[in-house]
Amino acid sequence: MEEKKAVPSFDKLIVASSPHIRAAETVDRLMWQVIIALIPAAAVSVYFFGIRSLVLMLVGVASAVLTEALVQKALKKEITIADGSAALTGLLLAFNVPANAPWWMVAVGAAFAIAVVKQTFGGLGANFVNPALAARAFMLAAWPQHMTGRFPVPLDSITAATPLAILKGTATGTLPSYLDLFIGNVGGVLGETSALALLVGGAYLIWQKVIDWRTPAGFIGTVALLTWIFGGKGGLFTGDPLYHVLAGGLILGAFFMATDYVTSPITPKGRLIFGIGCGFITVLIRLWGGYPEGVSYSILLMNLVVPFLDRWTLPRVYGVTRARA
Amino acid sequence: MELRTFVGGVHPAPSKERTAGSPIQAAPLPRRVVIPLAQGGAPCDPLVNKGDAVLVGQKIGESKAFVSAPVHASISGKVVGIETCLLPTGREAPAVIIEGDGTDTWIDSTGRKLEELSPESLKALIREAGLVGMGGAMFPTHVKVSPPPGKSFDSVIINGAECEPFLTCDQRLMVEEPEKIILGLKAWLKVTGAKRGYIGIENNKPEAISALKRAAADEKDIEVVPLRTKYPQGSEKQLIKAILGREVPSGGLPVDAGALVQNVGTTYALATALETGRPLVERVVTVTGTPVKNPQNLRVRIGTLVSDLLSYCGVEGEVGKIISGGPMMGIALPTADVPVIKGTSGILLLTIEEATTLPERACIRCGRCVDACPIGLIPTFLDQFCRKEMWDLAEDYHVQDCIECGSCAYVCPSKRHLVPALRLGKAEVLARRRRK
Amino acid sequence: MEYLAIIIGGMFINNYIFSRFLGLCPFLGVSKQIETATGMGMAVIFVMTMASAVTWLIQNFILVPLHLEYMQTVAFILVIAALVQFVEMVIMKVSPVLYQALGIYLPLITTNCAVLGVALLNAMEGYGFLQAVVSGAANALGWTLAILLFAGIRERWAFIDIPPSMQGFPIALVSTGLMSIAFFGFQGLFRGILF
Amino acid sequence: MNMLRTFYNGIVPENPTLRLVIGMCPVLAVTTAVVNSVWMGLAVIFVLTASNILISLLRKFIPDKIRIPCFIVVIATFTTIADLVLAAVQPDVHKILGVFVPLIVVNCIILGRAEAFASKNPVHLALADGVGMGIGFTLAIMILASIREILGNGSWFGIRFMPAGFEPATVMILPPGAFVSLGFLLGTMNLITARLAARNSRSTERVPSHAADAGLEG
Repeated sequence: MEEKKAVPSFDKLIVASSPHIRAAETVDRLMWQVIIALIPAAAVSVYFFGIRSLVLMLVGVASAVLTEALVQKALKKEITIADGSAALTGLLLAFNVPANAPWWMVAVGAAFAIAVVKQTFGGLGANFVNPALAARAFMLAAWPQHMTGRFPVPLDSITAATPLAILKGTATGTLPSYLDLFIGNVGGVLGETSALALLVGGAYLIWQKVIDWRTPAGFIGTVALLTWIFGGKGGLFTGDPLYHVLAGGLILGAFFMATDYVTSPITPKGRLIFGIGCGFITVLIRLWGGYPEGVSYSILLMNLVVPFLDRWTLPRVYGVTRARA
Repeated sequence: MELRTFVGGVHPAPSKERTAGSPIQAAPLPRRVVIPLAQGGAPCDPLVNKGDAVLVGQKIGESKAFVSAPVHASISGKVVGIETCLLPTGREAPAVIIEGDGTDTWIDSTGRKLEELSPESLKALIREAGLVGMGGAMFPTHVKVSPPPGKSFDSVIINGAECEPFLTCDQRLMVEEPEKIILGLKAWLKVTGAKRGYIGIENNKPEAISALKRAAADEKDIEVVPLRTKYPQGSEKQLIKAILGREVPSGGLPVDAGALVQNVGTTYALATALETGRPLVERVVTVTGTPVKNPQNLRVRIGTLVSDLLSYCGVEGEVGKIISGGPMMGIALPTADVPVIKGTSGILLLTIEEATTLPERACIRCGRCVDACPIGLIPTFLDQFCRKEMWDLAEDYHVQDCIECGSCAYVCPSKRHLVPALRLGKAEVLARRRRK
Repeated sequence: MEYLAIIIGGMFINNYIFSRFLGLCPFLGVSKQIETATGMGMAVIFVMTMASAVTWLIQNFILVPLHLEYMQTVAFILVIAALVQFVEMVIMKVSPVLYQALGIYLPLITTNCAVLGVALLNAMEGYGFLQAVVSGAANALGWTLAILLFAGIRERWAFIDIPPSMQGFPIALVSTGLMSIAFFGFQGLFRGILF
Repeated sequence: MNMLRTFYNGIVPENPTLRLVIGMCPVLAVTTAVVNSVWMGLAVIFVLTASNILISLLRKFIPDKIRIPCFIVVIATFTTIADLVLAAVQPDVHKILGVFVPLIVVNCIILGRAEAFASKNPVHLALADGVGMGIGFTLAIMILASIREILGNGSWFGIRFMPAGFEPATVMILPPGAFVSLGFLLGTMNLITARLAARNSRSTERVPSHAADAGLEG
């Protein structure tokens, strides 16, 4: 070989295991993607319910982020509020309260979600139930007067029963039209009313491959099927599946809550079954349960089954023919 | 038509554009080579002593063990020592060090016609030529083509997938030497008695596909199979699944699926040995990466130091990693003072920024590793089990079937170091099985 | 329909763990692995069903006719203790493997307050024989469901970074609390139809 | 080993509820209001002390092989007495406590003390142990009941004292509130113990008995 040229510096060589290249995806990016996908629904909520809605969202996010920072500081852990996961929990929690909810309740709920449901178990990735939903159920049991009954009506200062409560017969009122349900011109909690805005966000997440389509498809499909079969007053197959899909928190839950990575199955088949299970329990509660809406409880209950779904839906291993233990 | 492929896998950026179009050039003859005596199977005993004069192609190391391939001098000159050296695999082994005389004098050799050779003499020729798997594994080829009793090959697959990003050495060989690849494949068919030959090539290498299709136009037993571009398409198990639709049983060998998979470089080396009678003393190496000034595919004598290659190609700026092989499964070298060996398909340099990884975070159970695993494992569970040394659970979840392809770690948004954990668990489980 | 009400009520709505606080000690103690939890669940189903039947007979054929209702607690606990002894012997004979797995937990069923609890509650509700047996089985199934779900969740604890002071009982209780919040979803189920 | 020390042992060092973490069912079930917890505590103190005394007295006469059934008969007898007395004196509380009064018979604290202490020690110590453990239990459930009643009902011993703006969190007197607040109460105990241990590390090192893991507790 020819005379050696100036040998470049090789004194900073990193010796690490393969693979030596990594995809650009990070936890932070994923979380912020979900927050971005929630912006249309948040905007619609502010439009329909006014500045009050924005205040509650900010309170939820601030409380969640602050709680995360304080707990991590107290536990002498690295403070990871920049990853967006606490902010996402706070936002989703605010989406689950009506516009006339007191701000302190949202603050306490967000703190509960982060401190009790998430950080007690070790932080991101360790909790077994969805923090926002567990906190919602906590608020519902703690202050039912603020979480049920008559909710503010969009662009108005009066309150009314939610469509699902009317549908169930536990409250009286006129059912809004499909169009109003679709664009969100109905009473309800902040984030759930506009099916359109939520579908835009959900489609964005599926397009960006942030969430698996199986969970929402299984969830919404099961609700549609079962409410069509059992939801009608005039016998089997007289239900109104479209109304059941558009009303209540189904679309919010199916796209943004049931798809929470940490608390849903890790296998594709498991996620489909998870969605179907959520749909089944939702219909059970909506038609025969003690509440007009069952989406959040259905997801919480299915969260408990996740370890088993993971076990039972292991993919087939290449070259292995016998069933796995 | 739907392109054939396998389940799972990932799509890293191919990053091949800097060398894909550059024809193979001969690297300058090295003045000094370091030829490790262990390059495939059991280590060889040296056949030369310090001070001996050697010619190119002269056998300098051999072992009595069946699972071992001989090594040959890659330059002519004088043996100046037999010393322990560091291999690109990270292990240390004794090596014959030769100072070149600059004359490049070869041993006498004559080519053979494939038709004249019986399968047995072909197998002997393969062994004498020192052929090993040149994709990186370096398993002695004469062993690989000898099926265990009661088993046989019905198909031979040439692995032209070259799914590792950056590497283009196989691609260039297929484009430039398609006839020799076909000759090599016919030799594989003859030595194994297999009926069908396939050449699997990812469809992002249309030049290679058309070149080989042309060369194989008259061969009715040989089929060129375009494959979907997806990593790790070039893994033996995934290639067999994609082309033959069969699976290698867990814990088994490709022969259990009736298939022999051969690397393009090995096939080319076999054709060379047939035509010229010369053993394996050089190979094509892709030298590339952002810090490399003139990235190219080089025909390199075995034993050439990586530092010499890098001086030849030129390096700019600070280097963060020197990788022997591709970025997905290659090995990061602690120094550039290691020789190119028979399994070195590429030398990839990364800048400090490229080589610096984000800190590891807790698993968020996103399931991307599950979707990516071409074997159907749950890498993140295995990662947890192996880190907690729960070997029974790791075995129940089939850690021993991991092919260490790195797809899981590539996609992980938490940047978890899945491969070392799984590699450890795999070694532990296999060791425990042997003890039983 | 009344049996369906007992079953759904016992398994989901008034689950012994999540809303009645019965049988917590084995719930917390034997839930480290799904396999042992399954064994314990089976044992509890068997014992609670048997105990419901036997204590109903004692209550209605001995205590009530003899006006010895105040002896209920004493009589029930002795019967249950004897029954558990018997079950232990049977399991030892039939499945040494299961016996190995449950080990010292079997005798504990005596002091599992879910067993005595179901006997006392059956008597309090004034159930008939079949109702009592169904109630015993349904509540035991609900208890088993709870411990299985808990065991599944618990297996993940080996891999997560729980703050030191929360490890052990504290995290177990917080988890159970969150599970019971989820089980609120069953409240009011089939009201007006079954109940 | 004197009476005072035995008595104190049950209240702090080996508090059955907060340190040994045994007999959890009534702890969670009856702590919806402080009043209920006090009556439950009194019932347990009575049964525990009385059975401790009787078992200590009879310890030389009870055959070893059938000692557990004998203990159970003794405990069941006193439990029945407590049940009947409470029903007569406080019928409302008796109704709220419900099945948990007769269930004292299977409470591990009682049987555990009978087996571990009363059957091996003289009467005066058994008495001190019974009262100490009973008060330890009562104090523990009163603490828990106080947390739950104040947060869940805004009152203490039924007296509403929180400011008018405070809206009680009903969930605290429901089952989830019981589990979560006891979990955090135990966690706080662990934290305090660990802090104290760190401070007195050169003297005695006392490891919290339940810090390691949730093991077998009857």
